[in-house]
Amino acid sequence: MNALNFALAISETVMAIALAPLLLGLVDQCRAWLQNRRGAGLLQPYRTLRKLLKKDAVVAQTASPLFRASPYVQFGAMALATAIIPIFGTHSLLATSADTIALVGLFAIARVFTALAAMDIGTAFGTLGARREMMIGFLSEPALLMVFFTASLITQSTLLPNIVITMTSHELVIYPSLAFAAFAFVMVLLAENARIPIDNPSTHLELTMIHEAMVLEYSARHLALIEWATALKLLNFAAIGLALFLPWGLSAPGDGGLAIAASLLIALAKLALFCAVLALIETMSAKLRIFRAPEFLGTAFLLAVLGLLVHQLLGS
Amino acid sequence: MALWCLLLIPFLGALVLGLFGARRLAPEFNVAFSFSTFVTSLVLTAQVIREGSFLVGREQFFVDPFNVFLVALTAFVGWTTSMFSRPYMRIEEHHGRVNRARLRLYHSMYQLFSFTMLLALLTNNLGILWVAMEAATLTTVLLVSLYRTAASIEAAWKYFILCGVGIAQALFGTILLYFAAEKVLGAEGSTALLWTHLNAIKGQLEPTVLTLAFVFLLVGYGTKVGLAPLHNWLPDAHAEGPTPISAVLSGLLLNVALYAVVRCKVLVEGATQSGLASHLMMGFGLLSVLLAAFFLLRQKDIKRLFGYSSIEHMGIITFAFGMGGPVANFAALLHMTVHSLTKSAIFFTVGHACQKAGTQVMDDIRGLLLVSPTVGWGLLLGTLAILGMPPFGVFTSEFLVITTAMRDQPWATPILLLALAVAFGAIFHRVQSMVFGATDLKPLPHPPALLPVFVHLGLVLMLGIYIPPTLANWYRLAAAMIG
Amino acid sequence: MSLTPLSIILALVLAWFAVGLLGLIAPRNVAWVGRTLFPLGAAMGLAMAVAAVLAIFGATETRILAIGLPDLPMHLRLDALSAFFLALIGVTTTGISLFAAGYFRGGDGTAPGLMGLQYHVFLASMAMVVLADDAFAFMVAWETMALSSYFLVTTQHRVPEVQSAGFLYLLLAHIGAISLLLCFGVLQGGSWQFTFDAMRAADLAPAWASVAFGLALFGFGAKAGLLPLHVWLPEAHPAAPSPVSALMSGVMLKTAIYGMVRVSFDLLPHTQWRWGVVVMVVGGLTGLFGAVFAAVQSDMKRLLAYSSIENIGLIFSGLGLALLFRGMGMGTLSALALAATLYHCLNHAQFKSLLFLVTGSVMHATGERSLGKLGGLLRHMPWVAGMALIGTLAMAGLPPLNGFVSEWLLLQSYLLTPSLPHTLINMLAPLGVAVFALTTALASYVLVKFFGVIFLGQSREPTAPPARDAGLLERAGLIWLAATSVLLGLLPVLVLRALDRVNLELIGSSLGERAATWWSVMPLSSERASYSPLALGIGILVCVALTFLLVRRLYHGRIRLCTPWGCGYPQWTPRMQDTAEGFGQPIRRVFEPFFEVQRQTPTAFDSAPKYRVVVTDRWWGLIYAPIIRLVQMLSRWVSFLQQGNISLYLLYSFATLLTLLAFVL
Amino acid sequence: MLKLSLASQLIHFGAALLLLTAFAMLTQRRVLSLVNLFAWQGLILSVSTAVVAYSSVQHHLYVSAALSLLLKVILLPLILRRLLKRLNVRWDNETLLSVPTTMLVGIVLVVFAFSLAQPIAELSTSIARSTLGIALAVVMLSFLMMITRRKAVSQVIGFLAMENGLFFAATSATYGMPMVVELGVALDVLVGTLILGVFFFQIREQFDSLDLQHLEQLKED
Repeated sequence: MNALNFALAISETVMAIALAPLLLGLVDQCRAWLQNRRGAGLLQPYRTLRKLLKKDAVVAQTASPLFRASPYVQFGAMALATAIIPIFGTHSLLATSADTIALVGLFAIARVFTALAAMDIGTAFGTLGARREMMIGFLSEPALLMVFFTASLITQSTLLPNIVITMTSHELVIYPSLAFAAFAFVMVLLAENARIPIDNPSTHLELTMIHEAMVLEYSARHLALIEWATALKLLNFAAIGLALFLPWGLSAPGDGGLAIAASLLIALAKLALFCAVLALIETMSAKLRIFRAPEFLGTAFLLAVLGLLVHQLLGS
Repeated sequence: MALWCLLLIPFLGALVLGLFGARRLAPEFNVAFSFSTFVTSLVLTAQVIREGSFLVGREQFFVDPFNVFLVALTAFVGWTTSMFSRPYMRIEEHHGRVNRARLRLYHSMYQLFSFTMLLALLTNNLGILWVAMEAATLTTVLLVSLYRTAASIEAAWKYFILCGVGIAQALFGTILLYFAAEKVLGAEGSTALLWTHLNAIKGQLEPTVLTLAFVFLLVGYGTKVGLAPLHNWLPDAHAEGPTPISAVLSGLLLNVALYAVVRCKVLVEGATQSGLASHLMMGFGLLSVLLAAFFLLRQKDIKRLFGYSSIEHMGIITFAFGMGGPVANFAALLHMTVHSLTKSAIFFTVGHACQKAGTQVMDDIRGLLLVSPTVGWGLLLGTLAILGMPPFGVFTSEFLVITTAMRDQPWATPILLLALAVAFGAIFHRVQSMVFGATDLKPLPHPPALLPVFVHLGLVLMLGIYIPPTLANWYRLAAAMIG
Repeated sequence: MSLTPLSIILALVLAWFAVGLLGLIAPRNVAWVGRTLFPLGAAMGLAMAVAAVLAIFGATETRILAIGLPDLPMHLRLDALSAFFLALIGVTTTGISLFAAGYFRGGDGTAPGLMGLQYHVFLASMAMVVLADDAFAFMVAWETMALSSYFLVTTQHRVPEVQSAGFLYLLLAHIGAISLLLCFGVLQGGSWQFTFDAMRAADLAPAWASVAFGLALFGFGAKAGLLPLHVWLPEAHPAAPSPVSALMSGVMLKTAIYGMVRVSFDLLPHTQWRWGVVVMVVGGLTGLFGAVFAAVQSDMKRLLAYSSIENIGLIFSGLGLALLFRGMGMGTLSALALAATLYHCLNHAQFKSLLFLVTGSVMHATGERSLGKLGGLLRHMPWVAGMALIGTLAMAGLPPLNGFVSEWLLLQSYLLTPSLPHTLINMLAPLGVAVFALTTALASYVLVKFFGVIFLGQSREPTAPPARDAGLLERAGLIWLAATSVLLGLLPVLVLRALDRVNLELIGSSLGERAATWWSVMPLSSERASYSPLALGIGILVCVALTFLLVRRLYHGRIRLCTPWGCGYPQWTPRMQDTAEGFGQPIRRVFEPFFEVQRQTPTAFDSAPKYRVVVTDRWWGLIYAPIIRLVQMLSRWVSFLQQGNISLYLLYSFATLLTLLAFVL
Repeated sequence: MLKLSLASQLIHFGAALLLLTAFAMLTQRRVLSLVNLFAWQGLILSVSTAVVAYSSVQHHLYVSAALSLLLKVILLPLILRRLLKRLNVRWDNETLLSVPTTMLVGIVLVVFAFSLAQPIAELSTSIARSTLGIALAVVMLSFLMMITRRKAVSQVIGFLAMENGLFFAATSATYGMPMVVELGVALDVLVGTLILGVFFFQIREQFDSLDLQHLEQLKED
């Protein structure tokens, strides 16, 4: 039983890591369809990764070991987060060693290392990117925490599997506080994953870029890791969102093979739906000026806090 | 016997130095006389500790723990000040501020001043007490005007007139006291002014008369203590006289004047039982503390600054004596001791600092720590001590005063603490900028005597963390005596 | 005298004194003072930590010394709370003293020997503060601590700013002390015994208890740097030599926390929940304020000073929570909040000292404190940078380091507030947790700025000679503190077991043995929340290592070095990197109303364009300036009394006489 | 009402004269006349002391009377006159308050002093008991004079007049203080006057005049 669970957890994580770029490809493809373009195909991210992994790396002379280590840390942190978050089942091995707060901490590790690496070379763009990333971070991080707390207050736990189990175990109740939290979460998700309206992952427009500015100096394997970590991050956020707000269909430890297969399919469907919605949002909104970003995130933060307050006021 | 010697030595000293004070070795003689006075006072103290209070000279002189403690303190500070004054006055002579003839006057008056203070402390006769206080004023007037500059003459004039008038009120008070006592004791044998007798029959004295008498006595001796608003002579006299004199004025004369007030308070409170005297003292004390604190903020002259600080501390002591009771009196006596020691130590350092800088204006004094670490550290530590920073003894007594005030007079506590905070800011800001910083001052022609400074501060430090049981018992006895 | 922990600790305190005095033998001899005495002091610190840890698990000890007031000899008491703080002092000072051994050199400031005396008196007085068991002993130790640290702050007294910083510090410390004195006066509650035992026994009316609590909050808040009494902190910390800043920020501020805990949990047995609300609100605001201000600083030590204010805010908000729970009679929850608070004290002591020491090394290497002139030191000072990175990550609250553990515990306690039976608090708690979260997030912003601007990028002053890495002793100090930061993060069980003793003593309830195992922390129940730092740490390491190995296997390209690309801009100088001001700019814009900003922007036609921005604290103008004006006005009025006219003076005497006569008539 | 003895009538008469001189001093602007008034005051004091001594058979009061005669009628006026001559002081040209105002204030003070002394005088056994109020009034008037005068010399005369008032109080309320005290007081007064005399010269040397307005440099600003 335990061995099975172990295998299941490992395979879930490995699968998620492998599938993450596909998610990115799907979003891009959906966007292209929505914009009446043909698009580069679902597998474009994999092609990009293969290309990058083939190339010789170019590293600035002024780079320090931190610069080179950072992509590994980013990827490692994201992969670990994937291992913690329930993708299609709540059988994560590390679930009890890191709760939602630690998850936020993990994301923060990735962010801090990205920002530090960006500052390492000492170019104007690198520091600019780092500054903007941290600006996003200092608002989105507490907002994310607040979202988690709303769920935690409802379920009396900060452990993601327990949240999911509690949410699904009783019959459908509409939590007004969760509605606020969901709104806030979507906004945080957009900001954290460098999507429109905060950032545009597909351009290098110097004055508006955030995430791209930080990785300007990276190439080849380092860049590949970073891109992959980005994809993983999107997957992680999607999985978190789905676990919090659409927790149904996740398999529990001890479920039979059929149930697991079903939950896998349900999870894939939910992720596809997520991609479509994300593409829709991105297509329908315009990019904000960089200094509107704090307002956007501030709104997200306040919404999340309101969610908490609403929970306190109305009770569960 | 020790008592006679105690009075005789400074008197003789005044005579001898009056004749030979212009000689080169006069400062050393001054030290020698002061030292023998101190030794004698120790003998007397030992005698009191051994035998308890006693009367001498047809009851005209009286020694009890209260005054013998002040006698010892006075003799000690008198001695250390004379040690300080030795190089200090030499440097003043070197700078041409005084000549030999003035030095003779200085030394002679210094001893005479000691004599008058000791007389005031030791006498049992309230009339003699008055005479001695007046005489102390007269001798110090001459000392304050020693430099014969416009400012020093002005200061001395104000000192003389204000204290003279003030003390005249005290005489009226004494007359009223005599008047009341004479009705009980009779005029024969002239015992009606002897404190011991008065104290014995204080319950029978006429309350109305004593109340009136106390008003006059308080205003009179209070002027000399420097209680606001009677204090106006004090900063001037402290600022313009030679620094050793500022040191003894602050450290000793104010104490002696306060001693007179307290002696009278004991009688009056005994007679009236109304607490009026206590309340008056508390009121004056608080007012002095408060006013002095705000005055401190505007000072430019360093000696004036510490003059006001003396007003503040006299206010605290007066307040404490006003509250009365074993703890408050204990605290007041302790505060008298530590204030005398600390303030005179400060004046010692201030004196040398001013000599180095050639000015008393604080804005022109900088970087004492660099030019002379001992002076700088002495001033800095002394200031911190006087501001009531632990582990120095001033904190100990202030702690006792404040905690007692919280119990007995809670309304007064915030005022007291506010004043202490303001005073802290005012004084420390000034002193810090004098002690710190860079400077181009030069060393002095004679090596300064800073041993007294550190001896005083060491004693104050000791009193801050450990009061020897003997001393504590002694204070307790005196405190009980004051009631 | 048997060899109890208390006697060992007392002996160590005396030994610190002695070490300090020994420095006066040859005050200018760096080898003697630095290489001999300071390491000796460090060893004593370690010994103290060991003795204190033993004492936490031992019985409470009391002793009466033969010094002090005649009626109130100094009482000492070593219980779990004081032992915990002694351990904190011991552990932290070990690192700081080691560093200081290499740091202090001859120079134009105070002689090293004298500084050694002040330093060790400072240490000894902090230990005595924690041991004191009566008001007098406490006040003496407390003020001695203020005084000795004041002297240490003003070491470089030739600099005018240092003077004013020192003055402000001592003034506020003194005002705080006055408030504490008043507080003790209220606490004794009519017994007029000033021992803490009497205060514990005193039965105060609730209103008086609140007054005492308010006074304590003011007094200890002034020392800790609570809003709005924080003004001295950003001045004094930069002025002091770095080991001293480390000591003040890392250790001395904690004595204020100790005092607060002692008064509010021990001396005031009947907690009122309203106190908790007040403390929580003040703490939360302080935290946010500190973080926001830290983000816009351009002096590295000021930045850290504001960050200390931030952490103090967090600690106080946790303390508020603990009081709140206690006031509501929820022992276990209160125990959790208190444990989290004290844990954060310990953590903050480690990483903040570490970072202050780092600034010391940086200043020694470059002579610069301004972030605008630093940069790229990672290449020249790998050791310092490495340790700084650990400190930075710890303070930014990243798992699995120590900052995260205590913040995690604090957040867990916040999540328990819905169980409180009070609507207002239930509404306040979400706001509290929001502010808390925002503050911690801002902290990572601040620390990215701190580390990035100093150690990463290129030197912003390219002409400066290359910096040298820290010496051996300095390195040892840094490593010690970094190691404690990591250990405290990975093995919270060590601390939580000790803190449970404190909880039992102060609150009467505890988290229990099950709350923390070697493997993981489960403060209340394993369903509710758990965190396993070891697992997470190993997980991160494994993931990163696996990634590394896999990429190595998959990847076949080589590495080429070239000039940075920078979007292909042809002209590129290190001065084009973000400055500290630039990095703080988003925060400045977002939190505009917090600041008073003076900006000097160039126009397009300036021949020598200059951009300058000065950010100042509004509190000064709001509170301090009016007070100063009021006092000055009063003193001006008072000085009208003294016009130099003798007739007037006589009139005063006369009027006094007549008034008094009329009064008694 | 009790019929007063001759002695007591005499003393009352002296007291009234004393009060009169005090008022006269308050209004007098010429410094030399002030000295004369002071001498007269001393004489009255000395005579009334002698009367008290005679009527109460207190022999030591004769000594007091003689002492005050010597000191206050002969020695001090002599010294003062000499000083004035040497210093060339004539007029105390301005007072702070106008003379009528000063008088008014003086009258108020007298009323105050009387009412203050009333309860005490009741207790007195001395034949001169009702004069205590007058003594207090003299003290207060002298105080007022010191406040209103601008010249150093007149201030000193005010001081000495105050001393007279005190002396009178001592003899009227009781039969004089113990001898040793009286001697001490007299010595102090004498030495004080001498020192003040020295001061006059120093002040003149420094400021070229005896105006007190020069002595207003030490103050807070």
